[in-house]
Amino acid sequence: MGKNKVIVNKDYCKGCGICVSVCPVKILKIGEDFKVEVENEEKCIGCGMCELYCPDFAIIVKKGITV
Amino acid sequence: MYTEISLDNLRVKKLPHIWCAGCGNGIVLSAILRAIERSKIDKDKIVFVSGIGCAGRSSGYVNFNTLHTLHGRPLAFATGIKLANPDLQVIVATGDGDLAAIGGNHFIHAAKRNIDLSVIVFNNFVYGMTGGQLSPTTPEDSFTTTTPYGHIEEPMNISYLAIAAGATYVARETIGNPLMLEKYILNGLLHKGFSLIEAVSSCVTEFGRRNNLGDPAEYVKFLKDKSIPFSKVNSVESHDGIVVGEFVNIEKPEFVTSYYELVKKVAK
Amino acid sequence: MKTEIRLAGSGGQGIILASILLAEAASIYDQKNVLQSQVYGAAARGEISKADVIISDSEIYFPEVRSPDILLTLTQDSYDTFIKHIKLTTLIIVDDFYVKTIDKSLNNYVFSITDIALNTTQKRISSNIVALGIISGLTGVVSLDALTETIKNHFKEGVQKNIEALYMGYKIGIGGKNG
Amino acid sequence: MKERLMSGNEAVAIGAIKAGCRFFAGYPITPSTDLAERMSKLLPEVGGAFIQMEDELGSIGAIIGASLTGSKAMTATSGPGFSLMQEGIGFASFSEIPIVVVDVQRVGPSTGIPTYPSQGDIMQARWGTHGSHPIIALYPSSVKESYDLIFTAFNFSEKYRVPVIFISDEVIGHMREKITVDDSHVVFERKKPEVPKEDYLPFDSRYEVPPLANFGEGYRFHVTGLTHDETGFPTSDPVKAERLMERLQRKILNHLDEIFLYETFLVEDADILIVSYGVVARSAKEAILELREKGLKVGLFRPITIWPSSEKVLKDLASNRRVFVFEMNLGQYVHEVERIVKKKVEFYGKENGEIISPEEIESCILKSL
Repeated sequence: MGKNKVIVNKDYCKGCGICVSVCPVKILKIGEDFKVEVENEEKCIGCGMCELYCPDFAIIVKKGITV
Repeated sequence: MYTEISLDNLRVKKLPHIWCAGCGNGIVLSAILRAIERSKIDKDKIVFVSGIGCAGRSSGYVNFNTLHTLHGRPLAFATGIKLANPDLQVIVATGDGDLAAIGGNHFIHAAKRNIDLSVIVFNNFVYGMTGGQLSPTTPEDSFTTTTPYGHIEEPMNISYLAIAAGATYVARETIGNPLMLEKYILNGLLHKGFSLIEAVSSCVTEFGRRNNLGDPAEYVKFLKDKSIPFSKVNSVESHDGIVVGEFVNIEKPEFVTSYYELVKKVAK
Repeated sequence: MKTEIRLAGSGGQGIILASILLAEAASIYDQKNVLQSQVYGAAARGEISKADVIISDSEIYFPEVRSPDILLTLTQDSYDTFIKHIKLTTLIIVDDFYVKTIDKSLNNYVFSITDIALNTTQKRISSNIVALGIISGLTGVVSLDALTETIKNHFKEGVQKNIEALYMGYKIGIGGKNG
Repeated sequence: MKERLMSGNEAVAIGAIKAGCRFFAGYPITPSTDLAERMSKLLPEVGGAFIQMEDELGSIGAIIGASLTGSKAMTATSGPGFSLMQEGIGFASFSEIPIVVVDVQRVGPSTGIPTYPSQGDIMQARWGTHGSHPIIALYPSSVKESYDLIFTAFNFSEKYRVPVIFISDEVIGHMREKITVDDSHVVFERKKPEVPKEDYLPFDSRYEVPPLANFGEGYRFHVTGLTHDETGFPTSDPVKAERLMERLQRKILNHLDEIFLYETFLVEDADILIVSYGVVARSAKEAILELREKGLKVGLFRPITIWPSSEKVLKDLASNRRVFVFEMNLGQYVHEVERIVKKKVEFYGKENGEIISPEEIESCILKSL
């Protein structure tokens, strides 16, 4: 079983925080640059809610990447 | 994840888009692109038509044949495209003002013809691009820049109007449930006839700010919480919230097909 | 040589059709320069109906008939209206079935157009064809052959009946000229 | 080769089909309705599409959409409908989509007199839509010319990627004359791109008239009514905006030799030049013959291409001649004539439903002597 990966494109992110609110394991936050940041990525369950709700095409979740 | 948006279908050089932070339009467009991906339609045959307003800008970001038309007229342009070349899959992205106010007549008649167009209306209750004026769907008592004392009219029910006019596929979902929204859009794309998917969206900057919905995340949650399944009320309308679901899904003769059957009969 | 013809009656009498047949006969078969025009709109639906045909050996510029050389009137109303716009020499063809009161000082040619139509085709509507025959016989502005060909070309049914009506009109037209 | 008697509107319909028109969208309005009726009969016979839209806003939109799929497309209307179509005409001008709009003029303003002629839409044809847009407007004065000129309208539209306004009037549209319907006309087909799909620029400024791909052929380009760059995407860069504007003007004005069509009638020895067009030019010809009987040397300049006008042609014709303009409005084209000839121009006009008669023209000229 690999790790899940949350890829954030900071060029697209406008820091609205919708992803933060829908993440069930609360691993996303808005950073000091007003863009989304991932904390404790290892906790990610790969549900993809952040990707689905992101209005800016700024998040892609890759599930089960083997390192 | 789920159905990943193919970057090939986005004009990535045009991103980030012009929509405000937290604008629901991006969630709707994302659902449209996932639905297109799942539909397996030939991308070169897709013509993505839009009108004027925030929703109208969506055509600039998707990598198909795209046409950004005049205010209220996307259905008229789309009608010409579909009738002139029935092989094309014509998708229309429009807003509540674009479709139901200035374009209201085209909306009624396109639905009445049951012409094979897939129409997704980004309904955010307000004119966002021009700075937050009332739209046909602005809820009663809410505040906009042209209803500073509160709105005195009842809002228009776009789905209800589509049904009355003769649309053969009508569904509504909010950005609070993007997966279902995607599913309805997919159904609409695959449906032969006039399909109308009412995507209830958010406008944080112009509507939310004046109506206690200024936080994007809370706005999404609000729409989700306000949603009432169609199966529960069996009505397109409810005073308690936003009825969501698939309202109509029927087969009826489609305009362009009928037209070319007629041509076959009379062609010399 | 230029002849201006005005056909007038009431909507439903086939005035417009008669003007088109006349124009077609004169232009396509007689090879003249021809211009046809008609009244559009509400006037064409039950009220006075009017159509003009200009037939000329040379090019026709101004498209309107002001004072016709020939005026056909199939109703009293149209008679009363259009004698206001004629010249002294205007030849007026009148159907005595509908036009009862005429100005005797004018150049009237009175025929029983509707009666002849009824006797020939048993249809009142054929009076327009009878009238065309009369115009041809009386004035020679269009040939009988040209009208015959036009009718053959134009009608799908009742060609023979219409030609009969045309010939009857032509005969009394010739008679009218001589009498 | 077949001689037929037909109306001006009918000649436009039949000519349009022969010119390759395969799409018509329209809304009934007198005196253009019979043109739509004729198209509804003819188009299905050749496999083309006819649709009666819900209004003129829809009609113009539909033909622009159809044209983007490669179809030659037309609509027909009259004053009030022409007003509604202006936003679409602006769109087609700016995004360079070939369409033909027939405007059979009737008395205005507003609903006016539906069944009577006028020439009140001359300025609307030029400036009805907002912004500095290019346009071509053609105006026949006979049934035969209606037939011939509709080919020209489609050819110019396709060649220059521009909306062509085919102006007519109630008289020309409804009167019947003999014409010969044949296949002698040259038909121009739209230039298609020859570059690889990924290199295609729908508004490539290396061309005066960039080739236009059809929707559905894999080019996936963007069309907008917003000011756009060569790629077709919106821009607010003044330099790019100016480059586009400049090319739009140039693609028409550099080709006046081909685009500017006109007729002269007895001008060689004329001391007096009448300027009139459409149905009034017919009255003028009759008046000129009468005036010449009276010993006055009068000639006619009849612009067939109403917009754009050729300064050179008109200047040359007007030099050393007195100039009279007759038109069925209260002064529209006369402003263009005055602008060009830069001297006193005498004007007579009316918009009351009557054609300006040869007698009116005669008396106007005789009185001025």
